[in-house]
Amino acid sequence: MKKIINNPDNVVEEMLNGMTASHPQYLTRLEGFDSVIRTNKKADKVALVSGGGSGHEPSHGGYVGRGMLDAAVAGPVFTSPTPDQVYEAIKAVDAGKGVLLVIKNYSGDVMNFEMAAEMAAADGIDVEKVITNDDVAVENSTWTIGRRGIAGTILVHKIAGAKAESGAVLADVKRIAEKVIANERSMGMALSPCTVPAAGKPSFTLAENEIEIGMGIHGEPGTHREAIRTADEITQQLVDKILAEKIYNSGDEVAVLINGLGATPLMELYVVSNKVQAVLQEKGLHMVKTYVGNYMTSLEMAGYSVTLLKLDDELKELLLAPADTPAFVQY
Amino acid sequence: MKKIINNPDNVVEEMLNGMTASHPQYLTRLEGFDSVIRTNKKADKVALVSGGGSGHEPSHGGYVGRGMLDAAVAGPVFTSPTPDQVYEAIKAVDAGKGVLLVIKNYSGDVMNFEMAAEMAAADGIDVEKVITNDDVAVENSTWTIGRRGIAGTILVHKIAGAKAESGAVLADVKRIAEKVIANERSMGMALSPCTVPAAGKPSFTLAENEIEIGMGIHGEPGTHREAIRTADEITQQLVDKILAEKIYNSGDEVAVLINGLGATPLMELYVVSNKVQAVLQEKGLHMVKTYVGNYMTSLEMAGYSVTLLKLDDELKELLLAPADTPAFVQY
Amino acid sequence: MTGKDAVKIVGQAVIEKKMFLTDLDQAIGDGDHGINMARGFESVLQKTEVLPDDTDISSILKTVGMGLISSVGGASGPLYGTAFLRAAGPCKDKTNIDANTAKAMLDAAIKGIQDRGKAQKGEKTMLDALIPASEAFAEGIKADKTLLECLSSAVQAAQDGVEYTKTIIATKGRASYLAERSIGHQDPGATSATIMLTALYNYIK
Amino acid sequence: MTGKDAVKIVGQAVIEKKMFLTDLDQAIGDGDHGINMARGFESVLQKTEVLPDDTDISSILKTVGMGLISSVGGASGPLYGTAFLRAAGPCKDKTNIDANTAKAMLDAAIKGIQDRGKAQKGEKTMLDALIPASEAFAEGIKADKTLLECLSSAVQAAQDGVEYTKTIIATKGRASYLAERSIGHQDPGATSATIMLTALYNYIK
Ligand SMILES: Nc1ncnc2c1ncn2[C@@H]1O[C@H](COP(=O)(O)OP(=O)(O)O)[C@@H](O)[C@H]1O
Ligand SMILES: Nc1ncnc2c1ncn2[C@@H]1O[C@H](COP(=O)(O)OP(=O)(O)O)[C@@H](O)[C@H]1O
Ligand SMILES: [Mg+2]
Ligand SMILES: [Mg+2]
Ligand SMILES: [Mg+2]
Ligand SMILES: [Mg+2]
Repeated sequence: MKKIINNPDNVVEEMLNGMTASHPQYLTRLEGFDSVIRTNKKADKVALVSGGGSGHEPSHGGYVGRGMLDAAVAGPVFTSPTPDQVYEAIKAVDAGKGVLLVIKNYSGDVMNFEMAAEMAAADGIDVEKVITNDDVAVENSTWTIGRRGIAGTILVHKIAGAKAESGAVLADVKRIAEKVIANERSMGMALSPCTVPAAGKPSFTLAENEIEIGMGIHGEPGTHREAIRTADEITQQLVDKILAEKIYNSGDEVAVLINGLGATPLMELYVVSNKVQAVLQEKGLHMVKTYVGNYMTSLEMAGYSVTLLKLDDELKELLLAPADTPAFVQY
Repeated sequence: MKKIINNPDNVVEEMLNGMTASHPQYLTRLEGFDSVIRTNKKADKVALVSGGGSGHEPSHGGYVGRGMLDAAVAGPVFTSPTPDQVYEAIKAVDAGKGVLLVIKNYSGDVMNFEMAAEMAAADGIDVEKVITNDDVAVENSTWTIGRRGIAGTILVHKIAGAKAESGAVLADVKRIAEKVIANERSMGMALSPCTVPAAGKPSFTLAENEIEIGMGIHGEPGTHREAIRTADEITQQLVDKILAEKIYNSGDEVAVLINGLGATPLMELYVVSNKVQAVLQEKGLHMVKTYVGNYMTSLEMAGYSVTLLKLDDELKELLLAPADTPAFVQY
Repeated sequence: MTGKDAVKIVGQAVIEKKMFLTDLDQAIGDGDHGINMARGFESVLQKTEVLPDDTDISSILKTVGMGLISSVGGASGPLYGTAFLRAAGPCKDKTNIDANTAKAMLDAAIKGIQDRGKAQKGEKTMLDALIPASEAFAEGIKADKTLLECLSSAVQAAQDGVEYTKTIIATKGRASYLAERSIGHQDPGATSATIMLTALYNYIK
Repeated sequence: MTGKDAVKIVGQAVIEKKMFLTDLDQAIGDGDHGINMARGFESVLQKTEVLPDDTDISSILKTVGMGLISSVGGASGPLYGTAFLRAAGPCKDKTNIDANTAKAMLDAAIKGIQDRGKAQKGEKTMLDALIPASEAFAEGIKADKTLLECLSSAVQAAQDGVEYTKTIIATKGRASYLAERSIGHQDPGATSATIMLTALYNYIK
């Protein structure tokens, strides 16, 4: 394991301190807890709280700021934070208008955040939750825990964040978040594994010509392996899987997120985006906005995911609304 | 070589198309040439043109937009673009107020951009150039070609771009750019090499416990190798080398850029930033603004550089001025 | 022989198996189960350490449960945390634990895990060690066996359960994303549950 | 034997050595020299291909120079491009090239490289092949040798020059960043220059 760290046990602590020291205008450490909260929080708005295991940076601390999150709770690498951590963050940012938890669909995240919600509710705080589950690699059948939440989570932060910033009530912010979740799907792949610092060795190994299709964001194996092919072929395969969900129709306006998993050169992400744009155009979709970059990473994993969000007027306006956070700034 | 590409020969072409297709609001391809130019260019301002070999994305196309560059010329991977490419970009964005070329100090870049400047000057276009040379890994002695230009180049784009946007004349924009160059220094390191697509194999190899100190941004070897140490120790070493330049004094205001080389998890960059902030604070410096992320990359190289820019009131105001480009947005 | 000591023995057994459990989780999960459980029990043992030696078992279990919940994270944190909290119920105000009480504690723990995680037997989780353990325990009681004998067959059943998890597809937890590819691998949580039961048995024995 | 053919032979020799030159550049540069030169000559050969067979050498050299400038990039593009453009000067309006003209062309090329790149002999660049080649050529002329004989000793001197680059520190180009670490490696540009001279010699021979 070759990493620029001091000690696997301190990596989250030092990262959080580095984030707040680097961006004091945006972020403040919640004293004594593994959360960053918005430095100049607007009073009198619904608060958005997200988080999960660390190792997905800039998720989620990078999205704390105007028009997105109010707090991000950071667990150990790839491990959901504990209920008390989430509970403290909820209490810290609730401004009396209630709190929406944005949870990625993993058993651990859901259970820990739910316990926190119960604790906060017992204090009389109005807490609602939404669970993102954009990853179509994983079937949403009744006998599994359903699709995973991956990069699409960022679009929930963006759009629900804009709604909250506009002064909407909790029920309305939740409705918008759920609308995003209902209208977005993602699919990813990996070229190489990643190494959890405390584990000290890669999560899996791939042969020189092998890629993992349906990769999640925790170094957990994907749905299957295959021989590497061209960027266009792989991308077509991912987009086809998304389009097979049949929620995108010719004439629809969509937002696209080409997400790097951490070690993918931006050059390659743009080669991918070039293909994605062509495929979607051919399907008659209108790309209102495309994001390309490392939004939801998996440490130093190489690979990418594609996320497609179908927009209506309401979602479009909120997507394009301004945001100002360390990792997501938009006029 | 495991890359998400179609064909090493087309990678720059497809990347440029991907960039413009993804960000049409910002970027337009200069028809028939390997440049992206600003989509809604403000008329009647000094134009900024930069560029160089590809593989440093988001440099430089990602910085084309309001308050930064007007055109970015993309050469083959790690190879300076040819004079005719630069010449066409100059012609395309000149608005009658002249053009400033921002060139990184490499023999190839300097020669090709200078030839282009000569061609444009012959057409009666007012062309000036500045050469960035922030990398203190390389001695600036009379018998070498001087220090290299690396991540500090972005701060030149930012600050000179803001000056140009304000309507300043060419001489003034050039003066500001040179002031940034005079007041900034960088130093980098690498954990792993990168592979130029057309070369097909890594630029060098490092043992499992080895790092390269004084790494540039082209996979060229650094100044020396040593055994890996903690993030704090490595960072201290890099910052010490920068501070040894003796241009930063207690009480100074500075901007900091912690730049990832492509495959470094943001988590690690924040661990680094945590240390950088502590070291600088101890030296009595005031961090006005810190940028952390992949600004000037070297394909999928793992590693980072630290850049320090000493600010005066003029530089500070321009640094903090708004910018709106695909890879750099600031209110 | 105190509750405090028992927890120490159990916790140390888990901590010792940190890398083994992590390796199992790398194969079909995200490679943190051992790290999570070790972090949790290190924190818990610090908390139980300072308790008086004669602290009653129910209180100790509550400390363990709360401690795990606030230090493990992931899926196993809420599950094991709830399990220990619930196990504290049946032994409340008891100074001596007989086979029936032990069985009730195990069942309360299982119920807690199911309330939180909504899993059944056969989904390749910790329940595939714990439910067979409880069933074996019940048979022991029916056959009038001692607490130690019951626990012995519970441990055996848990170990068999771990083996059984190798043969089935996961439908809960991260391993469920793997579908068929989870076959052939034993479940990390079933393994940690069995490590705990085994340690407890060895301690009492 | 036409100028067009000569360029073709020289260009093909460079293209053939693409990976070799790239490997040399990986050791002390950025690993693109062969890629750059091959891309350049592929583009140039397309341009010269369509020229009439009897195009004069000066015009062909201009086409090569412009072609390299607009397709190679990096340091070697402007340098070799300028070299070919300048070499076109002394042979202008000449139908037959004698030793003196050839020497003048070589010197014009060297002067062009120095005007652009400001390098001297001994800085571990292409000049460490070309300047010794010119010197050997001059001695050949002094000794009344034929063009072919002069070229032969020029090639030998260029090859020795490449060997010499292994022993010195680079002070121009990317390899200069390496300081002492550049010792032991031959310069890619000196190598490509020698490949071109050698191909030319073999063609004329
Ligand atoms: N719903 C569930 N019910 C019971 N046990 C579960 C459930 N989900 C996961 N587990 C158990 O948790 C273990 C994984 O724990 P751990 O790796 O610590 O958490 P995470 O999966 O969040 O990384 C699995 O091996 C499985 O035994
Ligand atoms: N100033 C210079 N004068 C002469 N030759 C030079 C100079 N700088 C570089 N070179 C030559 O260029 C070669 C490198 O060319 P190339 O790899 O194509 O360009 P780059 O260094 O831009 O990647 C070196 O091996 C050296 O021979
Ligand atoms: Mg986990
Ligand atoms: Mg080059
Ligand atoms: Mg796990
Ligand atoms: Mg080179």
